[in-house]
Amino acid sequence: MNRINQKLKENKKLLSIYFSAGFPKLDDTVSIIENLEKNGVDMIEIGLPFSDPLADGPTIQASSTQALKNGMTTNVLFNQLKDIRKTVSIPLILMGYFNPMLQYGVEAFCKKCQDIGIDGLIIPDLPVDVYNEKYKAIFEKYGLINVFLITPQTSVERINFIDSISNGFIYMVSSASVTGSSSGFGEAQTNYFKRIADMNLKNPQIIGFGISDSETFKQATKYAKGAIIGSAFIKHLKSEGVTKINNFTSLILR
Amino acid sequence: MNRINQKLKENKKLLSIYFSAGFPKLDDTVSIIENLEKNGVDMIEIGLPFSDPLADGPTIQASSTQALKNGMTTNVLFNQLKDIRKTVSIPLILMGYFNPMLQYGVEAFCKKCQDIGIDGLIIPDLPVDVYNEKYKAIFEKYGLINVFLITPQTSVERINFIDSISNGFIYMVSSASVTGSSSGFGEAQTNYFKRIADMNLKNPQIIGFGISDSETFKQATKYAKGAIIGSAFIKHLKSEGVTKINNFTSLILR
Amino acid sequence: MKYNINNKGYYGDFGGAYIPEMLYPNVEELRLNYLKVMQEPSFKEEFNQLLKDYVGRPSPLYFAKRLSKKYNTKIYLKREDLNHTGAHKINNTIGQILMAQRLGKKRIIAETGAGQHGVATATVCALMGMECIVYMGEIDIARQAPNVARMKMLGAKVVPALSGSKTLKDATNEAIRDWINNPVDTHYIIGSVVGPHPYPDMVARFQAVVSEEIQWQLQEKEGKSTPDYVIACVGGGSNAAGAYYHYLENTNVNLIAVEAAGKGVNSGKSAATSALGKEGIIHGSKTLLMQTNDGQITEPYSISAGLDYPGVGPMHAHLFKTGRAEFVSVTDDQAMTAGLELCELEGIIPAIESSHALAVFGHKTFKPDDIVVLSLSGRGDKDLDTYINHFKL
Amino acid sequence: MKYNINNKGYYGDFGGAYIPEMLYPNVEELRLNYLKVMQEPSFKEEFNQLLKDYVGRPSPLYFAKRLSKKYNTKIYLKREDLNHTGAHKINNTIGQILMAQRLGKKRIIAETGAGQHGVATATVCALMGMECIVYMGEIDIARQAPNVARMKMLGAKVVPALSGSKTLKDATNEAIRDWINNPVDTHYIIGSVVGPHPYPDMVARFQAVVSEEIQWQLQEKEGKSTPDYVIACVGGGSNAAGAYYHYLENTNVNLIAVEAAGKGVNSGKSAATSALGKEGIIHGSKTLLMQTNDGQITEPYSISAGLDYPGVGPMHAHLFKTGRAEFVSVTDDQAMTAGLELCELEGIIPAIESSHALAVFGHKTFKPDDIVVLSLSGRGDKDLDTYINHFKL
Ligand SMILES: Cc1ncc(COP(=O)(O)O)c(C=O)c1O
Ligand SMILES: Cc1ncc(COP(=O)(O)O)c(C=O)c1O
Repeated sequence: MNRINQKLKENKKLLSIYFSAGFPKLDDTVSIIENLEKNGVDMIEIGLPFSDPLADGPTIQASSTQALKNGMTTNVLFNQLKDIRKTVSIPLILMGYFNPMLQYGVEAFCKKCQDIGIDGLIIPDLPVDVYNEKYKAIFEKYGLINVFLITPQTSVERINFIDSISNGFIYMVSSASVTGSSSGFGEAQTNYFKRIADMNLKNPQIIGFGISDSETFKQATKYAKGAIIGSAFIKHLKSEGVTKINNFTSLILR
Repeated sequence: MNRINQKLKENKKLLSIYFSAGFPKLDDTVSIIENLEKNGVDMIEIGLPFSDPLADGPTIQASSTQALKNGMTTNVLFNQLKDIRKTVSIPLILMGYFNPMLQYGVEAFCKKCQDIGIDGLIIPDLPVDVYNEKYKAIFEKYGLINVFLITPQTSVERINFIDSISNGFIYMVSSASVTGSSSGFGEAQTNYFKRIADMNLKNPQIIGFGISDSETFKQATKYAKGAIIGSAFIKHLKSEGVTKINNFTSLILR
Repeated sequence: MKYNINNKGYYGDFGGAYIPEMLYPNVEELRLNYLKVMQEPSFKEEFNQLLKDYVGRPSPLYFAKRLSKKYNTKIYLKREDLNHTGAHKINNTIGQILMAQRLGKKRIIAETGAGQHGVATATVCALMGMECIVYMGEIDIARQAPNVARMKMLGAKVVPALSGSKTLKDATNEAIRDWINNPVDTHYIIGSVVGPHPYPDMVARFQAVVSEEIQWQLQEKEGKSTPDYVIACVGGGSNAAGAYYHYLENTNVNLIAVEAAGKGVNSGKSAATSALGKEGIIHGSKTLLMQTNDGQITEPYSISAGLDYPGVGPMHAHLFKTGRAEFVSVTDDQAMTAGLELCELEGIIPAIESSHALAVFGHKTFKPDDIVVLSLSGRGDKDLDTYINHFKL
Repeated sequence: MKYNINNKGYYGDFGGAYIPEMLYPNVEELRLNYLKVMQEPSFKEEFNQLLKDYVGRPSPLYFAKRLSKKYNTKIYLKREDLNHTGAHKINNTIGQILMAQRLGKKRIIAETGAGQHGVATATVCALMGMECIVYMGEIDIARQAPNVARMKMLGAKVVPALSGSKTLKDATNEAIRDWINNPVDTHYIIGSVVGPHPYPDMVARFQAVVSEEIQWQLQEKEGKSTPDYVIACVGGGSNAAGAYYHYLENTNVNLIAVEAAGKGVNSGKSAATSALGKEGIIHGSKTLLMQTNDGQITEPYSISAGLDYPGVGPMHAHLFKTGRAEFVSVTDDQAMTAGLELCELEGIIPAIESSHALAVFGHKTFKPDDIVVLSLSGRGDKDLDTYINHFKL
């Protein structure tokens, strides 16, 4: 069973962390992952940096740009991760834009992920229908879970459809917004969280965008299986460096 | 008999000098006139300065502008000249653009000229036909000779017409050009001088534009009754002042 | 023909050709030929073809919905701003370059204020492969820099006029001086309905295409070819002459002429000729002009280079004296505000000249079903710096 | 329909909607409605009326006599430079603003490179009284200053894009981010035939008026509605799409697409997508783009802000791959020289984008009786400084 599905079965709220691979330093990737696991994080999204990350806010953009300047490429990342399963056992998800995967070759990319021990992919700009028609078979062949996003504007029919073709979790965007933009959740968002929770989807939901501290983490996980923190963690990495990850996670999980 | 006609009867080539009234100093007018007569000049064109002297070259323009700045107006000029006939007996011609005369009132202007003892007018932008229809009677009533211009481009018919309505001399523009622009006469110009001389007009011709020294004066007066110097004299006034007019005239008349 | 020119070249008391003899042959050649040439079928054909394919005529008659709503009347904008080079000036330069060719001229000179006429002249000279010299006041060179750049691109030589107020009047003086010095192969393309006869009439006839189009465009849109009002700014008066032309003798059509009041009609910094001017001679024509008691021409002022002129054409002097047109003065500030309003309501950036015409809506009330045609004589691209500085945008 | 879009939103292999879920509702709403809305009589009527009275269409098809003589062929210029705001871009923004109104949107965003699309968007927003935000690369803000001033005059907010190459690509990223953040009341007016389906098709249809007019204009002038060649520059590809549209399936008409080679195709400073690009995804569309082996989008370069884009629209990717269109690359220098030549021969200052298309005449020989239509996509007023500096005029 895929590590993601296993993790989702655990009877706890899940903390998932996103970071851009190759930031702050090119070779920080593995140590960040190991540190995150060590400090109680349940799942990790490893961002494959892209030159034109149009669904990302300024913090993630800047970290991607820095990572690319540092020399990050798809090959470099795969190389850094080649022994990751010797030390890390939590689910690892690669998150990135579709073009670099396309250039690598989608099948080659998926195969490589399987070889390394990647459990799933999040590709914001790969549309559900294209995936369904052209790539689903390949992803499944290599045991990869593809994670889809929903937003407050996603229609009920579409949520149901996405639920039907998902086999891991649904990435629930807290508000229709690029990452890192809101602070704290208002009534509109909690209503939306409730609305989705009440749909009793077959896939659990993990909420992302706008989770930055223990309070927003608690608010989100009141309704969902877990939550993903991205920008807030990258800001921490930027100011505190790789060695003090426990300072960050302990604040969230206290 | 008008002083101009009298002068034209003299058996000599005539030197006529133009200057802008009120330049270099506002009150130089009378002394310039007196000095010119004293130094053998035959006839004087007193320029009434105009703000937009479109038939004049840079030197005369600049002197007009300065004269206006100095405070020259039609009334000021008439005032300066009121006793001129007590000291000066050569023909005096007022030369100016039509608008200031129009504002003064053409008849009032002419009357004033007569009172002072002005003998004629040169108004470059008063067209022959308008003069003929509207103003001829007035000019004649006050005993003023109106002087018309011809240029190398003026047709034979028009020259004949101008000759027929003139009763003093014809102002023969050496080349179709604003004042002060050429230096020395070429073949085209001497051919033109000859051509006009051969027409045997009833009015004598006096050549203006481009006369600057004894050589050009001689060239011009070989074919015509006289010549007019403007820009060159104003340049002299500007650099040498009012008191050394003899230095200028002696160079021309030597 | 009460308001149009008579066969002696006068509009009532105004007009004529008060020119030095040096200009006589050229002006006379033009006077004798202009009507004949304009009536030649080959001239008409070439003129109309270029207006259509090169200039982009007909220029639209645009019903300005939001502006009309704001002022509770029916406002149509005659879009001369959409012409090639961005103003009505090109109608005239196309006509005159064809005229110059037929008269065998090889060299073209022009004066310009806003630079629109200079650009329009440089343009037709490039089109016909003729030499082009444009005189422009030093102050206007500075405040209409984009147009200076355009003239250079088009291969024209721009010569600064350094005398007097260093604006349009002085550029005109310089152009006339050039013509005097080059009497044989040069044609002077005057940019407005000013100068000696036959210029005012010739330019008005070339610009008359404007009201010719308004007639059929209004017929299409309103079922009648005559508006209640025609509004136009007046520098020399050519866009107004074009917009009025076919309505001159129809006194049911009210004509409104807008002059630049600068910092205020009585501020001493103004170019409101009808309010301040007297009869006199300027640039070869008997007309109204701003002058001292002594007959010296006054230095005008307007924020708009194209209206910064101390005279008006003789047609306009006549329209003023007879009361056929209503003359309105608009200050710099009023014009700028009206210009910005057009940007915001209609998405059209007008030339500051045209903004003066637009300011009439702030002055005068029209009836809800009045049909008001306004000559939008040019676009404001040349004026961006002036607008931006004025409003500190 | 070999060369037009299929019912899945693809031109051959290219197109589609590779967008994050956050954009799905807006894009899907548009996809479901755009054809229906465009076919509504009231939409058509309003669109056509505005194109005629506000934009000034039809734009002339001008036979360029002196240019034709120089290159010994028959050259017609399609004069999009004469449109209101000075380029073809307004055809599309008029269409999209009417679309946005019908979809109940209140707020408009746009990206711009040369600023022409930004100005065209600001213009229609002013016309309709809607809020307008334009994203523009910091470098483009500097090199297209007149257009920035115009947008301000028109009341738009210009937001600088500071990331990446600070040009059109990055402005597009920022606009998409804004749309993601404002999913309900905002319409994104994309300025070219790029972006997710249905944008490329919708924009092409709004621009198709260009070749629709060319057809009847050529019929009038040449007695046949098809030219031998249509030449257009390609940034995203909208002016080309418009000029090709009605000829796409008629292979007797040769299509020539001109890309910016910058300092040379292989200089590392270029925007010649077809020569350097590979298939991939940019701004929501599968197409050709300049990228590293790794799939990172390359920072393009061109002296022309409007062509300084690392991709082309999916239609053009398809025209390239199928060989339906011939793709030519033109360097900065070649374009600038061709632009100045048009000034000098025809009195028309072209946008530097359009100058790229004009440079084809220096590359390729046409037969004396070939009919060559060139899309003169815009005027060069925005580029005066660049020209003047380049030629040290
Ligand atoms: C746009 C525009 N409108 C009006 C004028 C004023 O000239 P006229 O009164 O001859 O129309 C100018 C002169 O340059 C101009 O450029
Ligand atoms: C005048 C002009 N032409 C061409 C272009 C390139 O765009 P497209 O390829 O979409 O026509 C631009 C873009 O700004 C432009 O302003």
